[in-house]
Amino acid sequence: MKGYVVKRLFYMIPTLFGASILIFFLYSLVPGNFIDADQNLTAERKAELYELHGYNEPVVIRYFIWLKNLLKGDLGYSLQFQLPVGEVIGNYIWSSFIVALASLILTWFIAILVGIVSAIRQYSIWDTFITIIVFAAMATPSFFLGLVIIKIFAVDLGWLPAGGMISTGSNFTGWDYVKDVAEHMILPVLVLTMLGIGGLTRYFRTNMLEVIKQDFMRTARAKGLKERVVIFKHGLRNALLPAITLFSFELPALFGGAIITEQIFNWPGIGAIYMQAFSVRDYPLLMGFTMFIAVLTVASNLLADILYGIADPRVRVKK
Amino acid sequence: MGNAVLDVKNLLTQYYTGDGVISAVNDVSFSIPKGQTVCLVGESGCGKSAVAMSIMGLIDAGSGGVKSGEILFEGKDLLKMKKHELRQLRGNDMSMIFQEPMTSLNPVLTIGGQIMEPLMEHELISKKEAKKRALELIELVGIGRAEEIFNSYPHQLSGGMLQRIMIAIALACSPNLLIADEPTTALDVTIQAQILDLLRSLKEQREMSMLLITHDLGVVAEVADYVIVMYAGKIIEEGPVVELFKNPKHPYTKGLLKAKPVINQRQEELYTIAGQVPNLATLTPSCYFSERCEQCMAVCKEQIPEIRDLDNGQRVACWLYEEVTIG
Amino acid sequence: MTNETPLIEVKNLKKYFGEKRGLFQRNASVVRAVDGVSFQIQRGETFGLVGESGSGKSTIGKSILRLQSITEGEVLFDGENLHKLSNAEMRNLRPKIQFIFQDPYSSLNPRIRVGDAIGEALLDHGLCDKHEVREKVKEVLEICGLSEYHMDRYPHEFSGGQRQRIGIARAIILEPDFIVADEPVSALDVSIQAQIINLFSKLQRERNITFLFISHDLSVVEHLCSRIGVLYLGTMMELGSREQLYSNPLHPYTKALLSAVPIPDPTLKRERIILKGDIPNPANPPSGCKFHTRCPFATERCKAEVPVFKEVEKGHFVACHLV
Amino acid sequence: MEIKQKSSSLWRQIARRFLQNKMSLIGLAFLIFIFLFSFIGPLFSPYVNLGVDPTNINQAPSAQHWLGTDKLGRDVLTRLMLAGRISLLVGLGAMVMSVVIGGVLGIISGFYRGIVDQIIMRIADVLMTLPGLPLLFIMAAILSEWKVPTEYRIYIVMLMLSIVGWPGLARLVRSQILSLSERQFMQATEALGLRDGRKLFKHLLPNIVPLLIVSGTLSVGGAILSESTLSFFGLGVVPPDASWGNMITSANSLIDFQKRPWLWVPPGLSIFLTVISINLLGDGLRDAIDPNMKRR
Amino acid sequence: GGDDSATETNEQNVAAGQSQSEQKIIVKDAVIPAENPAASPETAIKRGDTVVVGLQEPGGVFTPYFNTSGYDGNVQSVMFEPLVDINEKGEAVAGLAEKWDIAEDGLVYTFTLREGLKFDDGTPLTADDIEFTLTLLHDPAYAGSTDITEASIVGGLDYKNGDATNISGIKVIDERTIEITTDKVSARTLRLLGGSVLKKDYYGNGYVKGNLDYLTALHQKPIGAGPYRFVTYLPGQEIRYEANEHYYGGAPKAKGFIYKTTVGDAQQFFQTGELDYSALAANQDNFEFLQALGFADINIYTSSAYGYMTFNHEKEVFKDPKVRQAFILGLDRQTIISTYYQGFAQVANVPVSPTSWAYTADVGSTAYDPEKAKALLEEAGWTLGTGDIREKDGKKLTVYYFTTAGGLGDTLIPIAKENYKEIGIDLQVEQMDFNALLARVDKGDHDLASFSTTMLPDPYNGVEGFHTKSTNSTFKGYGTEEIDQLIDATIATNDIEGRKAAFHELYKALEENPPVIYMAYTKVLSGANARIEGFEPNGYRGIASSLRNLRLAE
Ligand SMILES: Nc1ncnc2c1ncn2[C@@H]1O[C@H](COP(=O)(O)OP(=O)(O)OP(=O)(O)O)[C@@H](O)[C@H]1O
Ligand SMILES: Nc1ncnc2c1ncn2[C@@H]1O[C@H](COP(=O)(O)OP(=O)(O)OP(=O)(O)O)[C@@H](O)[C@H]1O
Ligand SMILES: [Mg+2]
Ligand SMILES: [Mg+2]
Repeated sequence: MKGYVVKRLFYMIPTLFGASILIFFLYSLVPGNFIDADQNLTAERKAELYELHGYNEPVVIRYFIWLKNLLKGDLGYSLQFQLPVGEVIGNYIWSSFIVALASLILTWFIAILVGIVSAIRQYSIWDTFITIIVFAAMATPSFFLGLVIIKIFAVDLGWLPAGGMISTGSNFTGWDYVKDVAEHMILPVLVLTMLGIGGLTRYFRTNMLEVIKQDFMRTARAKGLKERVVIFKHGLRNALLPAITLFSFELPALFGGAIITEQIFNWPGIGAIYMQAFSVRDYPLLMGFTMFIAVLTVASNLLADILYGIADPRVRVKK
Repeated sequence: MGNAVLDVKNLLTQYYTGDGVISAVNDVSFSIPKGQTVCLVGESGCGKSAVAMSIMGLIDAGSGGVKSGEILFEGKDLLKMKKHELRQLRGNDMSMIFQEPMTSLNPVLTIGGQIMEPLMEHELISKKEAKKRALELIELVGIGRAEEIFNSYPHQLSGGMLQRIMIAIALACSPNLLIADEPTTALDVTIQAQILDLLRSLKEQREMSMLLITHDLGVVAEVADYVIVMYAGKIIEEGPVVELFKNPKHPYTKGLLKAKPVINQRQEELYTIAGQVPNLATLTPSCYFSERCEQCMAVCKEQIPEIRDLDNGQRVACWLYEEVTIG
Repeated sequence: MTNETPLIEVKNLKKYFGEKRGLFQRNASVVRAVDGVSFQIQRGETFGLVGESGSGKSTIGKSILRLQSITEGEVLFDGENLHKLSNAEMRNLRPKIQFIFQDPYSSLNPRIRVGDAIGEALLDHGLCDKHEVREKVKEVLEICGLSEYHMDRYPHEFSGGQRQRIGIARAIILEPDFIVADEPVSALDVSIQAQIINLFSKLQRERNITFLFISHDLSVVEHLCSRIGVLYLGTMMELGSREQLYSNPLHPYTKALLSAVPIPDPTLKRERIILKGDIPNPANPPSGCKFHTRCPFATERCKAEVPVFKEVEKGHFVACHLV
Repeated sequence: MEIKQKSSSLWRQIARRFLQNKMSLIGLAFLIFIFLFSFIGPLFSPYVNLGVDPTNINQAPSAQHWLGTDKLGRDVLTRLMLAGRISLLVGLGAMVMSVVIGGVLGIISGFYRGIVDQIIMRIADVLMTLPGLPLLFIMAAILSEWKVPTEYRIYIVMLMLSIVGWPGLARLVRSQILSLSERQFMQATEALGLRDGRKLFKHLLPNIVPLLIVSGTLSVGGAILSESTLSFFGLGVVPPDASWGNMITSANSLIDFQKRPWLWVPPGLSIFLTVISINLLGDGLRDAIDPNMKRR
Repeated sequence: GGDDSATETNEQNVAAGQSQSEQKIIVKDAVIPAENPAASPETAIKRGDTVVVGLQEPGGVFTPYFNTSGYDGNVQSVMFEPLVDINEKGEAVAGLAEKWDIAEDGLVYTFTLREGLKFDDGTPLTADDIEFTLTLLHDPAYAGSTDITEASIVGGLDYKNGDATNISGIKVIDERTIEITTDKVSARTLRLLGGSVLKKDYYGNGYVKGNLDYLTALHQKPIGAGPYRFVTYLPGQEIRYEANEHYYGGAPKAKGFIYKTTVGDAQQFFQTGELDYSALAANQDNFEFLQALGFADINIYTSSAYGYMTFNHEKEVFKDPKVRQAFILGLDRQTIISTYYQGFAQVANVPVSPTSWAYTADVGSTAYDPEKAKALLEEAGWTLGTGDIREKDGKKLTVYYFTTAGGLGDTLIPIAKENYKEIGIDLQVEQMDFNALLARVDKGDHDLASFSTTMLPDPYNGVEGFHTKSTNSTFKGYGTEEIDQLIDATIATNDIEGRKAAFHELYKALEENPPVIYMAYTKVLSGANARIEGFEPNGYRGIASSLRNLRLAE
């Protein structure tokens, strides 16, 4: 096991190396760049700036410079923000994270419950109802869902703020601050949850449908366990195995930001910033952030494999 | 029988198959007196497990269910019971050992956890206490290195070990009624003897009643008080063990006893009952054994024989004996 | 014993379980499921393997057929080391060597109808035409006491005994040369059991099939097997012909086993040798003779010294200090 | 014999079970309807070749325009039908592609393990490190630079959607396969010496079909919608062609939401009903192949 | 005097709403006071004298001349006032500089600062600060987007490229006076010189020629001399300011000012009172929306930018002005514009907005004349071929049109396709994001491409790209010596009347030899919560010039 983990950690190196190549060269293929984006620049000025930013070097050389800096832990310098990329990411990522985390918890909680209930009551009214809701949410583009939610809860009912992270101009501290942020979080979290819940619910439902027919569920019932325990301990434990993989997809997403939702709710998150960086071609920021997510992705895939080996005793990690 | 722990009356249990509905248990009635062991024997696929499952109320509604009849456990009809009442009985007052231990244990939970569950559920004891009891139980069913077994997963154990784990789980809460569906098939004879001794002592000390399903006539002879022989979903013969073994009435029962190889009496060819079990989905009103019966008569192919009492406490459903009594 | 090469030769087979798994179970102990077992099976004979539950019988069976990797030792099939064959070679050999699983239910794919499950290997090895398969499957099913209408059902729709017969049907339909039958009749009522046993005998007679027959039912073993090995805690304790073993058991464990066989006669009560003492731990087996903790005749020597597996008469081996 | 032969065919058995399921028949019927609606429907519309009509913009549904007109005075019903062609092809195409690619790679990777697994999974890792949207963005931008004709581009986009989509499903499938491979019935297939192909497709595949169905159904909706996201960045369907996604997207203000429901309700409903009928169909299929399902 | 025209426009709007088929109606610039100021949401009222305005997320570089994002420019404009400001007609007016003189020869500029000017930290603002600012912009390490060399200050290049330790053309006369000598007459110089002023002993503290890295530490700690002082920046959320009591005009009455980050549509925030001011996409829907709110002071004004579709002049097809003219005449711009903007834009005829002093309605046509277009194409040798597409020398008249997604394009594309098809042109459309568009136009992949200018402080900015010397790749291949001369003439003097004439002459020449298809002059629709008075946005400076007047309504 330990050997396996070490080996996999070792494999991360070529994987990330491959990712860095792919990321760098893909971005370098994107038409447009930061300097050209400023239409007011004169050609001389552009030429000067090209020189200043090192854009005149061949791509390969630039890649190695970038890689060298990466290895030193330096993600680069954002053209747009005139700050180190790490700092820019740090400025926005945590607000993305709290929303993502809240909606992750909510999504999983609801999806598990709903998935299970609709599996054990397959084809009941409840199951049908849930199915319809799930697919309705799924058939709605996120921006549209966001607009509708804002319209209902912020504009018409006026219950909650329409966007932002804190009340404009407020100087809350301590609990008041937490409360204020929490209030602003509700709608984006709601939207993210609604968007995420559909798929997950379906997965849990199928997994559960597979599991409840198994003999060991019968044994659990024969022990006189409460139905709740039968379902949640015996059923869910097995149904959750495939979910480990699903869960590993969430980890990078926690830090990835939600582009459209953040834009609609004016949430100061990395997703919106990422999009903005894209629109001005702030490549150092784009690449740095993508690389950061790449590391998370690879790490969480590794984690998923390890966890899977632990959670399913039948799957031994083979050498 | 006033002191019957279990009283099954006219049980009809059906399964849905691709060919249609089959009556796996067809109008079966019997009872188990307190402290007695009733053995259920019969052809493979004749509905023994179905009887057990019906009593436990564990047939998945999607694949079939009890259609009619009564199952009185300590006087109360299990079929009319509320879910939570039944639940409190299961694993506690009555428990079951399943036939296939491999698939009956949860693959992702440890053995120990699975043994502890009924203890914590019904005896309301602490986790620590439950663990102690679980370790005892593992020892009790004859597996060494209890501590290690406690922490292992089902796939790490041999078939016989799993079967004993199933036994341990069923015995955990000292049930009044134990339904054991072929509990010793995977056990070597010494351990089998040990387990049977254990069951016998429970029966004697705590007046535990037992419904034992087995095909091992040796086991039947050793532990049963009363034997029921089933064929194609119906009871064809029953009676106290001594009588039945000494003087089997039904041709099928006779065949069974003949077919058993016995040590030190080796023959080149074992006796078999010729023919096949009829398709349960396409039964006609007849004696279901008639096709294979060496003493088949015309009436056997036209009418279902009723089960009736013989004077020595035996009961049999066979036209041979109808005639005798009529005549 | 003849001079020709035995069909199966197992040499010093070892299979240890419990390579460290789980991040936190660092020091999980190693279970020596099979600990240096050697025996031979001649062509056309039925070799019986009996022994305590958990003593490694299934493990030996699976190891012989390379359904598991082994820790040490050799398994020769017709002189060829099975564990050294390439995957393709092994696959070609498979139809000739079959396994009947102890646990039939879990060895059947829940989503494959049993008719297909039984017939597929025929198709896959090109042993049969597509349209003939159904006929053949039907035939085999009937031999095993099942009928054609069972073909289109799924495994969960069967009773325990029926599933066991499906497992048997699946193995014999390939007409193999060698079958490892791991408790093939344990869940069968006696009449069907008799049918199956007769079937095995017939197959052996007519097609000279070789069996490794693992069972607890000593009466069945006596009936079917010409030579028998007695296993205890991963080690062979006694090995001999049927007559030698049943009429002249030498090892105390064998004796205990034989005395424990239940007799189908409720009026008869018999003296049994009761095995007492601590049940040993295969991860940490007792020193000396592995059986000494439960042996009624154990001496100091048994605790200290591992008995050699010696031939006491022709073809009768035993590992016991007392003989 | 006739009858027996019939009942013996696995496919017939599945088909029979499937046909017994009313809900999935409804799903199937709706899908057929929506296909006819999209591919044949426009033939019956008087507005197919009519272009922009500035005198008629944003009209509410009426006798002439059953679903009203859009911001350029075009008939919404006709556009809905034409949009359906693209959205359905994109949705179903992406589903088939992603399920096939993801499923096959996942199965292979989980089954063969070792080096094959390592290679496939590391590729998956690398692909997964590229966040979907920008990757598509980049690739689409490149496509445009390569002057791929606009009308084909959407199908290439579809292809890209599934290229981006496979690692997720592949990992899911793989983990299921890993678990299944440890089950005894797979050991049994080994004992029988079955060919890998049979092990993979006859034994493992049926056990992951439910997963594939869920993932497939989800990906239809996902693809139809993300197609509109691509259009949002100008990489999907190019005006005046329409897709359901971009029909909704073009009604992207609160005012349209409130005042002009005919702009977004029809495409929204179309996506919804398509996705849900595919799901019903999938459920029916799942149940039909599920040996445990025997509702009468 | 906005009030009179307001009622008038109001009626116009109603009319526009009623008959959309009547296409020529164009909404006039107007200020329409709120009908029901009391309807203002509580959120807004509770905020008291703090004003909140929406802004896209800035880049966080708040030092003038160093920002890369236009939004940073907005952030700066609150706390930095330029020496020379622009009014709503695009004319130069006094900012920090009370007045300026341009010598007869047009080469020497003398700026006189207002009396008692102070930075917002209370320290005096002097001519030294201006000198420092201009010097800094000449620094070889300066990487911002301002190209000060266009001002041609004497000695500037020596400083930038040579060893000079100062710029000889800049002379501080006294605390309030600075004299700058240039070596080229240009009407643009005034704006280049008259920008924001950086405080020397803050931004220049530690300055060594050739190294500006130290400045990054100051980007988020600006010190300016505008009406508001920077307080704090919460990335992604807001930028807070407070009234600057050192401001020469006195601290604004509204004590607090906040730029709140909003992305895209900000309607909902304005509606819920979270914003006090918001500019919306100008169209009838949004106008009605603002009106319905009741509490919005609506301001409609015309942007100084104009939209256009450029030709790829390097392509053989467009070498012939007749073809270009045909493309213009063959496109029903009026329908496109009125369908999309619903009266909130007008078809452009010259490369300058009607708000500018340089605008003229007499030049250029907005007509749609497909017949004439056909004739012109025939004349140019493009004759109808198979499939109703014109051909010349076996080449089909298929043109690739690049545009960004969304916005006007969605309306333009279908109509343009139809229009061009009618005159025998096959229009192929490709959408892409703006940056990709720029890059590909730069490469010359396009035939036609849509653009809009940024705000044009000077009409020269609207035509400079047409110059053959211009390196703006959008117009690569365009231009003649004659047009170059005409363009040069527009900045050859500082006299407005003279320049006007020069522009009109240029515009005429451009009509004959069109560089682009002018599309539209768009309006900006803005709403201000009636609780705040003083917002007077214009097409040149947005709200920046009016910030000093913000106050709570009584
Ligand atoms: N889930 C099911 N669906 C359909 N038929 C079933 C199902 N379970 C069992 N059967 C059928 O019901 C009959 C009775 O099965 P049961 O398991 O009770 O047999 P049994 O007497 O226990 O046999 P065995 O000794 O082999 O275990 C058999 O013919 C079997 O095929
Ligand atoms: N996968 C495994 N991991 C760890 N231990 C195992 C595993 N499989 C078997 N064992 C251990 O190996 C020993 C032998 O098991 P095996 O299944 O061979 O016994 P057996 O002789 O077939 O017993 P039975 O008669 O009960 O089937 C047991 O102690 C068991 O716990
Ligand atoms: Mg059974
Ligand atoms: Mg075994």
